[in-house]
Amino acid sequence: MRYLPLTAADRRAMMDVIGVREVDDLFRDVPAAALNPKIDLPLHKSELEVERILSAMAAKNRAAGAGPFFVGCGAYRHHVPATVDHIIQRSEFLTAYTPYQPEIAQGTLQYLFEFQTQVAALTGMEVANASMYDGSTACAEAVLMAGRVTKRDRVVLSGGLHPHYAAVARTNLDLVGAKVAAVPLDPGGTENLAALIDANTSCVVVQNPDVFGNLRDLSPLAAACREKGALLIAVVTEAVSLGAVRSPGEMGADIVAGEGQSIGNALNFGGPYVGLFATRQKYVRQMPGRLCGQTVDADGKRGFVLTLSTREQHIRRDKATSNICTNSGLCALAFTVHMTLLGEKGLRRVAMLSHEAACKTADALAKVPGVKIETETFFNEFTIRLPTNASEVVNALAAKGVLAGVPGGRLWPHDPSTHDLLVVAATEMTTDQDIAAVARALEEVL
Amino acid sequence: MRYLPLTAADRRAMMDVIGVREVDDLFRDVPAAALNPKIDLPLHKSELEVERILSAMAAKNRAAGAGPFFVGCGAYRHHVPATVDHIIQRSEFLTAYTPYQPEIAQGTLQYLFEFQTQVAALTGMEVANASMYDGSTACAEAVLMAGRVTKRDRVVLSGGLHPHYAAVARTNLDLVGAKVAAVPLDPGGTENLAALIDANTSCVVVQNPDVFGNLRDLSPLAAACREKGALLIAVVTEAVSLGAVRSPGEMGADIVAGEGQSIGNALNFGGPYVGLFATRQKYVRQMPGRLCGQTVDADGKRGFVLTLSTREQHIRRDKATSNICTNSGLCALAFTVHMTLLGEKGLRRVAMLSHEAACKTADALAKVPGVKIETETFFNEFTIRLPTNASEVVNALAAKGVLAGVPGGRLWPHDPSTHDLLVVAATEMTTDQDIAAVARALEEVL
Amino acid sequence: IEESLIFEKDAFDKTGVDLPEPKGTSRLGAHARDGAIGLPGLSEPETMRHFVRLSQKNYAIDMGPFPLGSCTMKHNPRLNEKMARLPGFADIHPLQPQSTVQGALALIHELAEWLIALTGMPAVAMSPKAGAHGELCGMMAIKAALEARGEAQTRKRVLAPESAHGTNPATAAQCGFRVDSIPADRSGRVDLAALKEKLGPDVAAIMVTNPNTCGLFERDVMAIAEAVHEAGGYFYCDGANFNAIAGKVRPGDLGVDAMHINLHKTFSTPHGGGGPGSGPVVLSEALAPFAPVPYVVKENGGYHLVETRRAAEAEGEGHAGGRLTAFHGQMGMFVRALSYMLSHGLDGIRQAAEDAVLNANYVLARLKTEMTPAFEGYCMHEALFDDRFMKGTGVETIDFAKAMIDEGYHPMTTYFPLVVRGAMLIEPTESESRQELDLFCDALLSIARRAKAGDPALKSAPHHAPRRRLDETAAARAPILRWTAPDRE
Amino acid sequence: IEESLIFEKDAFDKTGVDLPEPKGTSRLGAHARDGAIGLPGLSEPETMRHFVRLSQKNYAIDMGPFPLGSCTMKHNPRLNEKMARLPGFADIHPLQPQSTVQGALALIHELAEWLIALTGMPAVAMSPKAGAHGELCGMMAIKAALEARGEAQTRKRVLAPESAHGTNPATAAQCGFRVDSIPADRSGRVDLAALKEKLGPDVAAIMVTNPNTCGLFERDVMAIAEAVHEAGGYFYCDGANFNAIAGKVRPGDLGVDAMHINLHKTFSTPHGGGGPGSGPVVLSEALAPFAPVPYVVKENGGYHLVETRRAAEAEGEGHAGGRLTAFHGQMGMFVRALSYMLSHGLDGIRQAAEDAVLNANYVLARLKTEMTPAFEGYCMHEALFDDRFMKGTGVETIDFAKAMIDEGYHPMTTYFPLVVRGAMLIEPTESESRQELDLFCDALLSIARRAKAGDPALKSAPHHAPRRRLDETAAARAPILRWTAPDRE
Repeated sequence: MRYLPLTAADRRAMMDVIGVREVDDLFRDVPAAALNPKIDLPLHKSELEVERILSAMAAKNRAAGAGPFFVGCGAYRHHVPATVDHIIQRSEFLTAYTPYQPEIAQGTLQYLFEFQTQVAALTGMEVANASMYDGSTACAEAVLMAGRVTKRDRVVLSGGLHPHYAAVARTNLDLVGAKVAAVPLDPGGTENLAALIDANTSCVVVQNPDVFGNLRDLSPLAAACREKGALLIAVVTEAVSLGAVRSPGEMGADIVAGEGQSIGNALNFGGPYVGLFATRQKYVRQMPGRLCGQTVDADGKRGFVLTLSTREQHIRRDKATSNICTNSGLCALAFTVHMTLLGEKGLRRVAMLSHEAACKTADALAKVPGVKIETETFFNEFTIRLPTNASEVVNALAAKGVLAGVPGGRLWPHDPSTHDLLVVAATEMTTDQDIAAVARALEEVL
Repeated sequence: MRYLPLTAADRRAMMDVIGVREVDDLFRDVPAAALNPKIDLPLHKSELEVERILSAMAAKNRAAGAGPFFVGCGAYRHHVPATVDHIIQRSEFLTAYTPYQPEIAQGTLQYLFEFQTQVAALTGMEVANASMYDGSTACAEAVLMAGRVTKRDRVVLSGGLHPHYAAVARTNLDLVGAKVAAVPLDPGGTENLAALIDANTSCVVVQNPDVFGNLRDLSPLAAACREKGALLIAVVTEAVSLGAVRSPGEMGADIVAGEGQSIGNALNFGGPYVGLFATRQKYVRQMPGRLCGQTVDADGKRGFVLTLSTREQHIRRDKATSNICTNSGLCALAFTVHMTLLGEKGLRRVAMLSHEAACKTADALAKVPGVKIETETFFNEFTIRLPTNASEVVNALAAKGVLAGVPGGRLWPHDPSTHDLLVVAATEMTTDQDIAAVARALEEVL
Repeated sequence: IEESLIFEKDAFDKTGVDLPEPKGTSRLGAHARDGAIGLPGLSEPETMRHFVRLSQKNYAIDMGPFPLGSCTMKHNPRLNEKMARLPGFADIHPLQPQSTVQGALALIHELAEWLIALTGMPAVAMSPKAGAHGELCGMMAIKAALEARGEAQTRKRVLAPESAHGTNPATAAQCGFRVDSIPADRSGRVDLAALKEKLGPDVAAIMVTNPNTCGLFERDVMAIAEAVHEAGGYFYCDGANFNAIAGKVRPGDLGVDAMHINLHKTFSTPHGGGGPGSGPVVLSEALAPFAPVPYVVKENGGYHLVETRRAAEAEGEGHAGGRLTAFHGQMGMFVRALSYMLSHGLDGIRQAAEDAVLNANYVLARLKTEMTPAFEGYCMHEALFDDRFMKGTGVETIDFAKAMIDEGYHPMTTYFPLVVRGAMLIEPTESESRQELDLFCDALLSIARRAKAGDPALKSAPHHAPRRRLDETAAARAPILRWTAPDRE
Repeated sequence: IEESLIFEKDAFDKTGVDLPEPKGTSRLGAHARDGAIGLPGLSEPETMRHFVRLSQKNYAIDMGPFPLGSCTMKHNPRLNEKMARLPGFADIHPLQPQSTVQGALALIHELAEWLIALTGMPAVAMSPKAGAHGELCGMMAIKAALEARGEAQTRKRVLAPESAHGTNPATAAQCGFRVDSIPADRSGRVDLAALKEKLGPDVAAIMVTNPNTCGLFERDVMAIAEAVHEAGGYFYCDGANFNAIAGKVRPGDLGVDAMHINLHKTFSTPHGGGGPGSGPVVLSEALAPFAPVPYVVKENGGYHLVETRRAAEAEGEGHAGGRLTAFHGQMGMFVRALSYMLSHGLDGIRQAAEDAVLNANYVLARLKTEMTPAFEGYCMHEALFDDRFMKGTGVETIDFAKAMIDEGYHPMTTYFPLVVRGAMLIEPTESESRQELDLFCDALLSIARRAKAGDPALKSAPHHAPRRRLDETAAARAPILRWTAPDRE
């Protein structure tokens, strides 16, 4: 077996040193009946065979790059420079562990420090952690943290929050018995959340741009939260939007939970992604997840370490701020490398090109008979209402090689009022030909 | 421009330090009329645009992996483990220069030393150099070296030598006015080269397996060469064959010139490849190309350096053994990594699997009416005679998605006697389905 | 060369990407961001060099042994990386029509089948994003099952050994349980009698790692399972150490109700300096109905996703658990893990477990001449030592660990498990050759001898690393968690 | 950790690949190899670690400045690597039917068009495999042209400056020419008057590097070309330094007849520790008919290859040169170079040349306070210093160079060109940022000051490298060129 360095002779010699006759002597604590069961699985395969099997599976999926593509709703197809993948594949990054031995992990630690600084700047917040699993779990952790900070147990989830995010938050809140205020779906982005805040409300969770693509001014809501002692949690599922639209920090958010996938990371069918988590300095000891901090070494040189681990499970155990252990280090590195290449200048450009492509797409679709644009102000994603079931339209368009967006029925299968909605996203990768193709195909289908 | 770190402000500041007003002041030695000509080329493009342009070009080629594939004649499609590419893409190998500063190039130097040892072992010779451009130029250098060693100027080229190799040797011999003995093409591999050696013959060049796939016993020819004071140059275009068939060294060759592509390297449409060059210890100072040697450093630790550079152009100038400067370092690394993974055990297995696939292919094709197998003993490549023009057959099969081999007309366009020949190669990548497909398709076409 | 932060490179006005100039049309209106964000941009060569230089300050498996106990730092095949980057896996969107991702769904289903076969459990939840997330998934299923039995309010206590990973109590707490610890016996295993005394009608579950964090197989595991089940509780097994027994023992045969599997430990998806991981959870018959959404169903030769609880209920799947994450889990890790499994096959997986155990015992055998094993007898995949052999020398476990850095090795896990004084937990994994282990053991024996001799240089190790010992106390006292422009300080 | 040779790892019976067992059928008969070959095999983790460890003993551009004069060590974009690995380029065979490789032929044609446009020359031969191979191609074309003129036997002398790269005289000799050197004037350029004196009816060609190896533009280049042409010779230009003028000056406008272009210097295909390179040669009207086969012809919207001299003649292309290599040249490098060119565009290529010259002059300006420039005035893309500033200190150029290693830098080119005593030739290329150049200059200035002060530590540098100075004399005296098993020694 190509991955196993020991030869039969090695094993023999090592058993002699250990003083056993066969390897199963080392498994003598295992109940005999349970040892070496018959398992119905195939034997080892050559690299070539494995490649063939997996390539055949991959070939049964339609890659986004194979044609016009307008799918978003929490995962976006932006261009990632080749440099990013090269760097994250370097052995020293790819095959290192969590930087528990900082003397020989300064590479990982320094990029985490840079990542934290980038995320804080981008979200307009004071501090950020070293990443979470993804945006949805970051959002759930934010809600739990708001409970710890405010010692309240009622949560208001916006009707414009991505339904998966809402579901994950609910799952976690259910476990600790917290309550969730029911807010109806809000394709127009005009709900009045401030009115729902009561004295027991720990936080209001609102997404911007929301799942329908609406841009929202969070400032009034932030003021209302402040007044009533609740925290405002802003969710951002399209990190690139922060290159063009006002940051949650500017608008007064207390915690930002975001998905960082669209900077540096591929679509990957939903994972691995990288959760962004930023907040105010004063809440830092209530934050979940890993934090990298600056310090000095015995020679007085600047260096970085994981810090405030008294919040974490491996020290604090059942009193930890979260059970999280693994972060999304390599995806955070991809984010940081891509963001370093972009810089503010490049990020603004990607953002505005995406915005312009979305505007053009909206204009083109608006001309298709029967289509109604539902989203007034948007960044790179908007919602249209179709005269018929959007899922069926999407399937018909897929058969024509066009992946047109996310139908309401996929996100809210049990809410028929959404089933004629289609959420359409564009990025800097969207070409004029793509736009013409989707408009033409849609016209044919309708 | 993403590759250029200087900003306009940097340039300004640097010009101030230098003391010029504009950059063209630094180009003042250029005749004014020639400076800054109008050139009709496009402006810079984004990474995404370049990817799209080149991917579109790539899509116009039929990749070998896209269907049954039996093309050989000096380039072979073997499986290369993913580890190989990962290692050669490491910055430290990919972006280093020739190891002229050995203190900080031990990585390159040690693998070259390992490469030289592997090549020597494989070819059965005493020493090998650190690689040449490819097999054909290695062959030409071998011929020139034989002239230096023997001080004779007549060369016998076997009729089974790859015609490109023969042409390259001729080109180089023409330049120095050496003579080439004309030997007719030899699809059967039965020519009597010994009879052509005269007192002015510096060397006999013979390929094994030859370009038609015939395996040859070089021992009698080696004896004849020895007797008449000529050198025997053995050419190997399929390095994998050395895992299964007798090495040139065993059979008495004086110089081995080989193509190393089929170990570790992709087909690459013909380049870059890696030339193998091995010979006897006593000729080492007449060798062309770079050599890596073992030595010690100031602390007495083992280390490696480029050595015997008094043979080389940068020291010896017009008295050098060759004008070669660049070698094929990265391809040699790929060779060494792949060979390290294989080991003797793996190499023998790849070789025998390739041999078996070729035997199966020959058996299957032999059953196709009208096909005659021309090659009696072969390794992984053999020649068949078709009842019609082989180039047309190959084109017809290509249209069916089968790349069936190399037609005689491609290699010897001016020799109609070869135009019904087809050279067919198989490797461990050839599947039973591929074999069935080529046989079926051929039957349909004939 | 010391490498500055990207923020210190005077590059707030540069970019390392070329993009066409936007046309300048914006419909963002009042939502448009103005003011500087404060993000530096570097040209591509500068970016490359910055991160390559940073990388060179790291230690990694590809450089040498990484014997962190409990972390299973094994070889990460590059084939897996290549496969995960096939456009058909990397460039597909989680919300594309399911008809366009049948290969992806098939892969998830296939991986699930492998996990089921290897664990002997009837079901697996694929979406958890890491080990701790898997624990959350398992404990959530237990809670849901208790709710379905109407006992959620009465069964609030979860038992876990003191030697447990910190994630166990943290997860239990996050699910609203109270944690009660089980003592260990003298052999380093759960004290069965003590456990039985702790059991009662308020016990929801027991959380046990097996092989446990001392590197030992819980030889009473079946009795433990029986006792817990008899008391009406569930058996959660922490699968962090599954690498020792994969292919050799099926948790399903031992009475386990739920166990997470770290694909990034057992099945070699790379650790990546801290993630991403992936933590599918296998579930017993009792818990299977409480698996979270989404999951893949194979039907009529095709695959589809069940994405909501109501959809799950509609399919007659019973209760169904809530959603744990957006989308469908760590697809990129699934591809890598399946690539690993197909490559190894059952024979390779079993051999890997045996080699992992053999390597650990070899290290144990070679080191016990100078160092003190924490417990008697053979170990499983990791060898645990305590600091008795250094007693009175002033040299502590941390000094020993840092001295290893100077020898060119990553230290082992230290001070864990908590039940052993000055613990040193060495997990070589199956990826180490005998030659490498011999060099490693030689180095450790030499450090041990120096420690016993009270070599003062050990107290200040490492001496040959990108940094000397770092002041972690200062870092925590006044945390600096981001770069700030000098003029803002 | 010192890394042993693969032959020292006791692995002659292992393999790191899994392959099905061959069936055992062999028709090789007497040709079958028997006896051990002596090739060790390592498992995949061992292989990875071995080569990763070796790599860590290297210096590379991705780590820092690599200011080797004449070598143009610039940034190697990873986009190019990615493009070269597209199956449509990497996985195609040179002898596939031409109808199945139209994209590849189109790429070669497109790259040729770029080279033609940038050099202002009418033709280009694509197949040479490296710079020296390109020289061979160019000189061969010259020889063929002379033969066509019936002057091959009379014109046997080739003129080249003493400062020329060693490949120039070596190539001339390999083509059967005799080399005669041209003296330089005090400004470091070809002495035009002296050159004219050397010209005569036996001169075949002149070989001049421009910008020359002193980093200076040959300001008399057009007069040189005129004089050589008048004397009936050809002008071969060594294009190693084309990076300084690409997009700024076209050799075709200067009277050049042939010039090779190092794609691995000017157009960033990576050096790879010594290759592979690629050296297409642009040719004037006079030499174009003598270009070697094969070449690509565009016709009726498609492309085809002319692969033999007779085919070339049949196409009415005149004489045609011989074949220089099997197949069609360095396709992998062509893809990378075109990727580079498309990325830069004309504006980027021109800017790169300007930045390369600017960077070199910046280094010259900053270092001349402590070091002695070999010539007065501005330079082109590289700055040349001699060792006068260290005179009498006992410190020599080699010591200075090795001291740079301790500062974290790769040394510059030393002792070349031969015409300058203790030459130090610094080519920063356009890939260095001002910040990086400042650090670099600071380090060199500090070494220069230490040299002047006669710091003895310089004589034994490097102190902080994987190896101290290596004994090259011993290596050459009794060459050990391969590993030998101890029992065979």
